[in-house]
Amino acid sequence: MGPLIPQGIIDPAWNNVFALLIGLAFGFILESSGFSSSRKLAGVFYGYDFVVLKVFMTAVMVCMIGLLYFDYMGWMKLSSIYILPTFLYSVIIGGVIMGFGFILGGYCPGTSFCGAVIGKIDAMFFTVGLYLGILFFSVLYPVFEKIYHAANLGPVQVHDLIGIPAAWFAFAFLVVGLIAFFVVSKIEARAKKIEY
Amino acid sequence: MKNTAKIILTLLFVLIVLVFLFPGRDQLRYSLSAEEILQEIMEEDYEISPREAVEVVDSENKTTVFIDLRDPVLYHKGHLDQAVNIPSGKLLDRHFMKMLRNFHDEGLTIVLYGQDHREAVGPFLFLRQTGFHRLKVLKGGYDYFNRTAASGNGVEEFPELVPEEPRYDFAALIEEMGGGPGEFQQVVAQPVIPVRREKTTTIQGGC
Amino acid sequence: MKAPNRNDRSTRYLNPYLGGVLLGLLLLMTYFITGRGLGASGAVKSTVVATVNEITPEYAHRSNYYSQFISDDESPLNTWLVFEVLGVLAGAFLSGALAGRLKLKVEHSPGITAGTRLVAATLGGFLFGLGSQFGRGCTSGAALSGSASLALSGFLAMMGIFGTGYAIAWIFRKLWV
Amino acid sequence: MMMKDKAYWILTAVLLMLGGGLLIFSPAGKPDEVPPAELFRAMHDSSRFMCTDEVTRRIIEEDPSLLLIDVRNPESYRSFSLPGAINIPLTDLLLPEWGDYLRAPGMEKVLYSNDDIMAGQAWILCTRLGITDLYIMRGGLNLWADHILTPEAPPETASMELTDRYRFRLGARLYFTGGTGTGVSATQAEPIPVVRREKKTTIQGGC
Repeated sequence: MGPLIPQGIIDPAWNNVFALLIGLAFGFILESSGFSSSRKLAGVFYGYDFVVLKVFMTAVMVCMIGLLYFDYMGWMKLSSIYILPTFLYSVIIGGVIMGFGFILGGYCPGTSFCGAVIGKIDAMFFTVGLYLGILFFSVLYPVFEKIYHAANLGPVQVHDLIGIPAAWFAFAFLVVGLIAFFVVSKIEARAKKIEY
Repeated sequence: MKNTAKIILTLLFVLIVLVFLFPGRDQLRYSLSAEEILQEIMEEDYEISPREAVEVVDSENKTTVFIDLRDPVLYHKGHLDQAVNIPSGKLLDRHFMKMLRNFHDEGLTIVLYGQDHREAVGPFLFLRQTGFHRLKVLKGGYDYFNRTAASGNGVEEFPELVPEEPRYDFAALIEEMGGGPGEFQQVVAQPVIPVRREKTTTIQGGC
Repeated sequence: MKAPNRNDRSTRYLNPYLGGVLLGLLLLMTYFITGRGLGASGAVKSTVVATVNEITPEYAHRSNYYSQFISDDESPLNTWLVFEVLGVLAGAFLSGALAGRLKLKVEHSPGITAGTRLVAATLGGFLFGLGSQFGRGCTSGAALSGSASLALSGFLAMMGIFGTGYAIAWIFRKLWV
Repeated sequence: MMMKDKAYWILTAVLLMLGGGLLIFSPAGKPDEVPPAELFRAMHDSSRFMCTDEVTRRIIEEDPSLLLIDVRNPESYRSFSLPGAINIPLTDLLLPEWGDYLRAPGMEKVLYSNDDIMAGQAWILCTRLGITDLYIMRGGLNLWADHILTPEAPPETASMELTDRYRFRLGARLYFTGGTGTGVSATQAEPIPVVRREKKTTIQGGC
């Protein structure tokens, strides 16, 4: 039956209304989890605050399991949702550049909006940088075009690639994630307390 | 805040437990992939002919159990010796399933039959896919068996009862009636190279 | 939760696991309603496209890149993600206001000046913007939504971002600790 | 401190339980497969059959939403098949290149063979793989030839329904044989009453 809007169960005219509402909840959750503070975010790389890892991984696990249950119950087939296509080189390059951006800037786009709106000036600068970065990419697009489209694997999913059922993968992911939480909490407890 | 967290997580937990308990989905699972089962029905001999069935019924050592998939009324009118009646619609009923499992675990070969061959096709494929591997079908069903058994040792064959045998030479029949075989424009289907369908174009990219 | 000052509401945050569960459920709901995940950088992209289209329409129509996102009857800003980000701004403001975190400031480690922090933030934003275009999504669009939908690219993006982050964290430690 | 972090332990318990549930529930097969219990229900639903008259009517009307699929071997297909049918031999059924035919949206796919055994097998495999709008031509080509090529005249006292059906079949035979059929006098060969919509139900009732 789902997803509701593409299947025409909800009129597409509601699309933007839902966008607004979902965004509202998204922003609220991010901000109240502490994602509006770059020092809190960067803590994940220096061992003093793993909130990013915890929130992020928990969200991935919950949603992944939810999607698999939806699929199992037949409410929404996994094949009916948008699966980000994999362009191998492009995504790896992008990931590495974003890693640099994260360490330098201390934000990612979504969190920088949260920071900017509650008055973090560094987050506002980050957003400006974001704009410039995308502008840079778009102007130089002819140069990047080739690599951007190289090694297209299509909308491939991990379990297809490894060849195990999605549920097993999800379960393994779950176990690894939960163990990671335990470990990082230990590290966190031992790390030097940083005031911010 | 911490209390709220606890309360919400607990509620979630309860909800999940409830979801967990209620659907009550059965434990049935496919033990063979569709490709495997197809390969099997194409290559392996899973049918036993009425002649063989007669021999099996007459033989002493019991390694085979016949399952009559027909309606109990028909079953009582006549069935193979020692056949067990499990109407095909009730195959999934717990006690029938258990009975079949027991037969299977005892090492018996299960032979399914219906009135005609068709009635056993679905149950056969279904059981075969869900874990029964010593499973056969009585070719042509009860009708074919009955006719063969009644004919004793005669050499009579009943082509109209053999499944999937064409009863007509269709082309010849058409021709005889005035239409040439050329009338039939056959579309030779070109296997299309599967285009990986762009997953619903209306849903556009994330970021 | 380690609030340095128990009376200061502004550093009290949601339990990270609760936040994660809520975020996961929100993402699931987003998938269920719209068929795709959350995002953020796409909205900035739309803004870029809109401004370029405003300033030099011919260039925008000629460019392979911009022309993908321009249609004649609609503003490039009329996309799902732009509305979503407007929601994000409102939601974050609401949360910040409720927790008393609305305050204009430059957050930086005591080891660096505010100026350094702002330069680093801009540079970081620039790189993130560039990277998000290569990765076809940012942390929320590619890594979060992608991983949750089991997309290979999601996991690659996640590993790329965090892997690189850890690999170079030591070099840039002055910025943070 | 960690031990006291209740939220973590609750989360762990809930997620592991949910994840474990997935492991139990999820079939070994591919995610798009229809679960066994649903397949069982579907294969006892008689709406999976389409009767020969209905198929014939739609061939004559050149219904664009009808896709006939002959699952017999290529030789049989070449010698005779229904007009417009494509040939997907049962052996090749699951090859990916046929996916686009079997999953063609908005098309009603009708499988047939000489009987309905092979078509029935194909139907079960396809249904398991989540293919919908799929039918079996009841009785296969044998029954089709019985009904359409050699229709049996109803007795004088037969109801209107039967007479109408007989006339339809005679008309259809004319369509397929394309000429002066044997034993059909010109007066008997009425114009094909296919366009009359209300007939549809009565014809369906006959199979």
